[in-house]
Amino acid sequence: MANLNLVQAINLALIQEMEKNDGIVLLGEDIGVNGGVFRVTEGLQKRFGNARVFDTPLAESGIIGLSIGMAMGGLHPVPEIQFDGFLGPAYDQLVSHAARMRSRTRGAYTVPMTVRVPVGGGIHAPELHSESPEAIYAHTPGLKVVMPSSPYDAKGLLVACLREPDPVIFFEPKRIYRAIREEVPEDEYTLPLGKARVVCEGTELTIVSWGASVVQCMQAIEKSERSIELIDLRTIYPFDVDAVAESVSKTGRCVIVHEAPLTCGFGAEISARIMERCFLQLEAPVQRVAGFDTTMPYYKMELEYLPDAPRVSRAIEDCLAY
Amino acid sequence: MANLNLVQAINLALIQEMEKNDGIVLLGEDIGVNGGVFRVTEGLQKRFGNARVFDTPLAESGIIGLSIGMAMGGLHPVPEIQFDGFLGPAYDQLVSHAARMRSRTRGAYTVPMTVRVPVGGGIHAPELHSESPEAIYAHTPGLKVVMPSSPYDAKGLLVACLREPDPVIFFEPKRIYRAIREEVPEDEYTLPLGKARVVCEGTELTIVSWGASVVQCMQAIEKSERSIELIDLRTIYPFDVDAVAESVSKTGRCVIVHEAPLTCGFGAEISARIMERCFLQLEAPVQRVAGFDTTMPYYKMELEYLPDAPRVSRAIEDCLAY
Amino acid sequence: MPITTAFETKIEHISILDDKGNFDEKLGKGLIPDADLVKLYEAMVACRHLDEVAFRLQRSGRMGTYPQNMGQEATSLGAAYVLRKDDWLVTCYRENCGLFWRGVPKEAILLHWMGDERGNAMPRPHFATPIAVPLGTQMLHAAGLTLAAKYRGLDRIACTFFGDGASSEGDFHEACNFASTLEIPVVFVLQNNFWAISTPSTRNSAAPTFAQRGLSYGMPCLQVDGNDLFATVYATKLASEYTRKTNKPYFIEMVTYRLGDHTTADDAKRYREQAEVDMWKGRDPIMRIKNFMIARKLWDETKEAALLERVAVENSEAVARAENIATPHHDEFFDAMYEVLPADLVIQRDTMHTHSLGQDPSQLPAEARERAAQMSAAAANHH
Amino acid sequence: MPITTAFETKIEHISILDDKGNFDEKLGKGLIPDADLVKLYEAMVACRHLDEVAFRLQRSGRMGTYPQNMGQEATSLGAAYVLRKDDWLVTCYRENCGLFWRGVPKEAILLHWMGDERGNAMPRPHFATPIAVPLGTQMLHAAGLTLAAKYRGLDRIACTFFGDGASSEGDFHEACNFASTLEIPVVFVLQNNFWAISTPSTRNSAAPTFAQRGLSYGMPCLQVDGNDLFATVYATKLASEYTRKTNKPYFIEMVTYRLGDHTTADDAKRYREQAEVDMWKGRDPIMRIKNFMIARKLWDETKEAALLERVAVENSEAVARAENIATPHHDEFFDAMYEVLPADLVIQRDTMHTHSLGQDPSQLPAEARERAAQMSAAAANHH
Ligand SMILES: Cc1ncc(C[n+]2csc(CCOP(=O)(O)OP(=O)(O)O)c2C)c(N)n1
Ligand SMILES: Cc1ncc(C[n+]2csc(CCOP(=O)(O)OP(=O)(O)O)c2C)c(N)n1
Ligand SMILES: [Mg+2]
Ligand SMILES: [Mg+2]
Repeated sequence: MANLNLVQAINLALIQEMEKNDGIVLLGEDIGVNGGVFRVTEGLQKRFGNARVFDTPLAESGIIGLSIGMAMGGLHPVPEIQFDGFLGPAYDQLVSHAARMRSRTRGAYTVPMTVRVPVGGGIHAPELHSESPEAIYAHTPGLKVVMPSSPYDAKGLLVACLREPDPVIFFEPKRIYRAIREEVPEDEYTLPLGKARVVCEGTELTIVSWGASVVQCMQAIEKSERSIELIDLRTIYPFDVDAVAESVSKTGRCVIVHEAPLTCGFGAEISARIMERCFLQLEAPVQRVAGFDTTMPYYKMELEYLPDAPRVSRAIEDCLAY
Repeated sequence: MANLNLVQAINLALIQEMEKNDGIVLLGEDIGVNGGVFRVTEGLQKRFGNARVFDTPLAESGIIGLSIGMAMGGLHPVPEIQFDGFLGPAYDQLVSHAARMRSRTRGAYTVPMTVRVPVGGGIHAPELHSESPEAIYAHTPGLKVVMPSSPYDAKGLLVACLREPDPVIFFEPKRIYRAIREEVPEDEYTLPLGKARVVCEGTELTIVSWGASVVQCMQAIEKSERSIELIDLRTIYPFDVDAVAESVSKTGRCVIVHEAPLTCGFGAEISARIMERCFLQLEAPVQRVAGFDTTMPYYKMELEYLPDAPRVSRAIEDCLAY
Repeated sequence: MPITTAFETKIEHISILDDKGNFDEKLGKGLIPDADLVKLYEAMVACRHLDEVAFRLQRSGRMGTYPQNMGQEATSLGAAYVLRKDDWLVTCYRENCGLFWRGVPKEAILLHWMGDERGNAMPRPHFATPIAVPLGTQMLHAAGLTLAAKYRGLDRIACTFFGDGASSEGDFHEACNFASTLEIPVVFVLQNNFWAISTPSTRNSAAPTFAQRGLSYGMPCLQVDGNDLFATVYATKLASEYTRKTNKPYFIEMVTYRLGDHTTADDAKRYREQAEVDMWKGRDPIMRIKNFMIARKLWDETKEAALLERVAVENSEAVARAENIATPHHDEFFDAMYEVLPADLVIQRDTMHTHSLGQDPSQLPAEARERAAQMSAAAANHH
Repeated sequence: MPITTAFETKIEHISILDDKGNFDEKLGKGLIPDADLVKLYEAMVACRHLDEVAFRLQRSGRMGTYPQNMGQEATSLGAAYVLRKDDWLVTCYRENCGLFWRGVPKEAILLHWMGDERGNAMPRPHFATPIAVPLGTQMLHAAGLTLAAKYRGLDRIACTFFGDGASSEGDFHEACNFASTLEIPVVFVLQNNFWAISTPSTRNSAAPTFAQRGLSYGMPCLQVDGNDLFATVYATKLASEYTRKTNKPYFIEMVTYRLGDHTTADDAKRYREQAEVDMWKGRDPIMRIKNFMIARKLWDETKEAALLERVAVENSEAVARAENIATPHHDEFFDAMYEVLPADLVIQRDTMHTHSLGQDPSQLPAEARERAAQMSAAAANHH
């Protein structure tokens, strides 16, 4: 057991799985000597050598396309995309190939790979370094999408991804890379993909969130006098609709919180599912606290854009008052 | 007034606007001599010359990136992407630049352009020729997304797009390119973006759809003995939430129909909005009839995948029975 | 010295058996043993015949859009002939001849174009990837596949094919650059057939050759007559030996011509002159080998007649195998999505013909469930 | 002839004023009038000084991540000096010196890195585009901008800058290919500074030069000493004259070196040797011109001191202008989205501090509205 932050927990998960499975190979921009711009892969090239941990040319489609080939060839590549905003050039390889290869070949070729991507805002970064594109990939059948919100979860979920036979995008909320520390077992454990975590129980209202927003939700809950249940999705696709439906059936009210723009964000899907599953139990419309339908502003105004605890509190109040 | 199909209506809209505005320039793969693989730009190169209608190298990111520059330089480019599935390589230029240039420069640079893309399934085409990616771009602030379902609408909407000061993706449902003919005025008219059309009025249930699915919805409505209102969104973003809310407030029930996969499709957003706006009027959960959360199958099974009239009928019945 | 030379290079063009029947003994002698030449010829004839069969299938509504290979048989065949059976062959969609040589069943290719994924699932015994529809993307996979082999210590290279048009895609550049900087043994073969649908190759490159696309990456580059089987064999041999030895990529432009329409959905008469097509008919790769073999007494019209008969039988058997496969069940496109199907997809799969999406009947209030059942029954009677 | 030459070429390297002070009179004489040289030198010094100012601003929390230009001043400056004021200058993020020469206000650049879009809205009087963050993407815009000008019959070219790393992106390839096949007059300038963050340039190209990236497209290619202002001026002149005359693109590699960290968020000591940095300090573009001018009696230490004083004042005024701009209002990031804001965005903008998203208070039932108001009031008291 060690007290680790998210970066360290991910680093540890990589080391431990790489020790076990020599098919795991890491690649990306500046992940070798430099250990990645967030130092997530620090020390790994030294430890595992240049063939297992290597820098690529600066080209994201190339990184993902190469990884797809490596996965088809029997490895489990772990490409890193340096920032969320630079998934864009890799979109086509992810959507047209990674997501389809198994289906296209009826299982003759598969693409086991874990794409690591720092995600989200809040670190005063330049343009295109603060995006939240999870809904885009949740809308792409054939991929899985994971986003941890704590060091413990990060390790357990990442290990699960590294053993997955299908492609996963593992989003790492960079805002909490170093903001939270917690006890993380040295021992091996996995957290199942597709299972949500009930962060705290409550009876009056359910909050559903994921990634760094979970922290804002906890702050809002601490300030509230009402009994609120918080569900951290952990996996965006496939998402744990049962856990959400069960909770909302109990509380009758729900607030969803995410950083991505409102329209067609993953909150929309959750809201739609809640209606389908809990219609007769719902006492108020599901509320969404999300990024606005604008481009993520440059950092001077990013805190105006990002959902924060006061906005979550207001939604809780509005929803409870309904 | 002429009896035109969708292809002809678009061709006519292009001709008429190009006559008026010499800043409109068409580019894309095989749009010149060949008139596009669907012949939508037939005759235009001959009419307007090689500088206004030209073939590009085979590279979609290049087509959109070049168009962005042309738009920043004062023209209104109309790039064609040959098939929906090949928007993928252009994703980054659309999302990282076209959608952001105005916001990034606080209006100093803008990107007036109309990206034409044949969309959707049902024509027995090979892989990646039958996709419905509208939700992806509706989730991208800064773009507008339009999809007509008839020749009349196609002309009026396209003319509106060609006069828009912001980038629009104009999806053309290829399944009905030649399947429907109707009277289309020669005279100039536009249909406002962001306004839905009530295709037929009804009191018991509202169907919301767009593109080629509107046709399946009409078939289902014809077979039904209930009083059903059909709303064709016409514009996906910004979408006419008022028209939808008004209708559902009246009927209390809603079915949404689209070809794209269910999860995080645009139906999710509509469903969430309906809950937000019509909670107390809703008598049944909003139903979604959509593509399944699988890759669009090769054409032998595409009709199993695509929402058809019987599936819409079943949803109507289920929703009314609730 | 203010002006110095930073880089200097020369790209060669190779032709061994030209369209007039001239044969360069120095380069060509012993390159292809006679017995092999006969087999290679037969393979080209069989491939060409299947093109015609497929065309007729499409015209009679038994197949969807199909891209004929006609005229380009010697390019992929030359490569497939040279490569080891465990080297990767990563193709686009106009390399049937090479794939068949490799052992890919003809019905696999037919099924693909019949809109059936099961074609892609058929045995690819010799490291051939499925047909790639999104242009320019598969070369990166070739690099990845080979890098995986290299990582595992295997002595395996890849040869990847793509068109003059596809070489305009950004992924082409990234694949070449990854292979060269990461030292991955890939032979890149650009098939320049002068057209990308209606777009002439001059719209996809303003350079005098496509071969020089490889210079950007420091690769050795070569241009060959792609309608000359001897030349394609020669080039692939040179390239594969180099790349196998050095772990570095090699770039080949094979100059050829698409004799047919782009696909069955295309009408090439809209954009190109018949004279051009006729000229290229005179450079047909199959005819060239036939004349060569006849001159060397390896072939005659009796053999030709027998071959055509055999090919017709084989091909119609392949069509029968493709057409006689059971109608697919809709479960298939669900079950192929993930190794373990997520619960929600299981529901979608199992209720797609009985329930609305997202409408799990157990969620309905009892009376509504009742009503729904009645209405369904009524509707079933009604329609 | 079985083996013929398909393509043959040579790329030259140009250096005029080298790091030892040697000056090639033949190429260099009259290239830059003395008065201009002084001004260009002053511009480089001012740019270098602003780098230091920005570094301190970042370290003291008054600015976000900032990429220093140090060592690369002569590349973009040479180009900006040669270009006409209505030629497009389409840059990445390490071309401050050229942008300032163009007349882009320093506070525009500072504001950008202070996380404020208003920096990009500031006057770009001379056809300069905003800093491009997604690497490799802006060269396509350069081509589009110039094509629009050509379409309008204007005599205007573009010069676009990007790094050795950025040249690995697919969009780089597409931009070069579009410019050459569509005959768009663009000068492509690859700044090879040997590093892309921690990635050495050998990981971004395996070729002996980056200049040869242009051969793929049939462009004329040139490599120059990018720390030699005379050479960058010479090359841009050659290229811009060619491209203006022919409507065809031209490719230049400028060899330079990033003397500082990649950005203020980077620590270059992690991945490169001090000895390498020291060697390149000896090749500093600014020092070279200073020594040259001193030797020609165009400059002395008195002038230097006066310059430094002036620059310090100017730069702190620019910082003041950047910092004294009014705090932005959140309306700004809504209002900038579309020319006419969609109704839904108007609601989001106007209710963002008072209501939940999607919760139009008029939709609440009356008693709930009442209760919500009370709770809000209570909450406001509580916190
Ligand atoms: C990314 C992408 N864009 C567009 C298409 C549509 N398309 C199919 S084939 C073709 C032309 C291909 O030309 P080339 O690469 O020269 O190959 P050829 O058909 O000549 O063998 C086009 C534009 C596609 N399949 N993929
Ligand atoms: C598409 C994209 N991928 C990754 C990044 C992150 N990034 C910023 S600068 C940089 C290195 C750039 O190297 P180079 O092009 O050589 O320019 P230099 O910094 O050396 O001037 C990287 C990887 C980015 N901005 N855009
Ligand atoms: Mg071709
Ligand atoms: Mg660099």
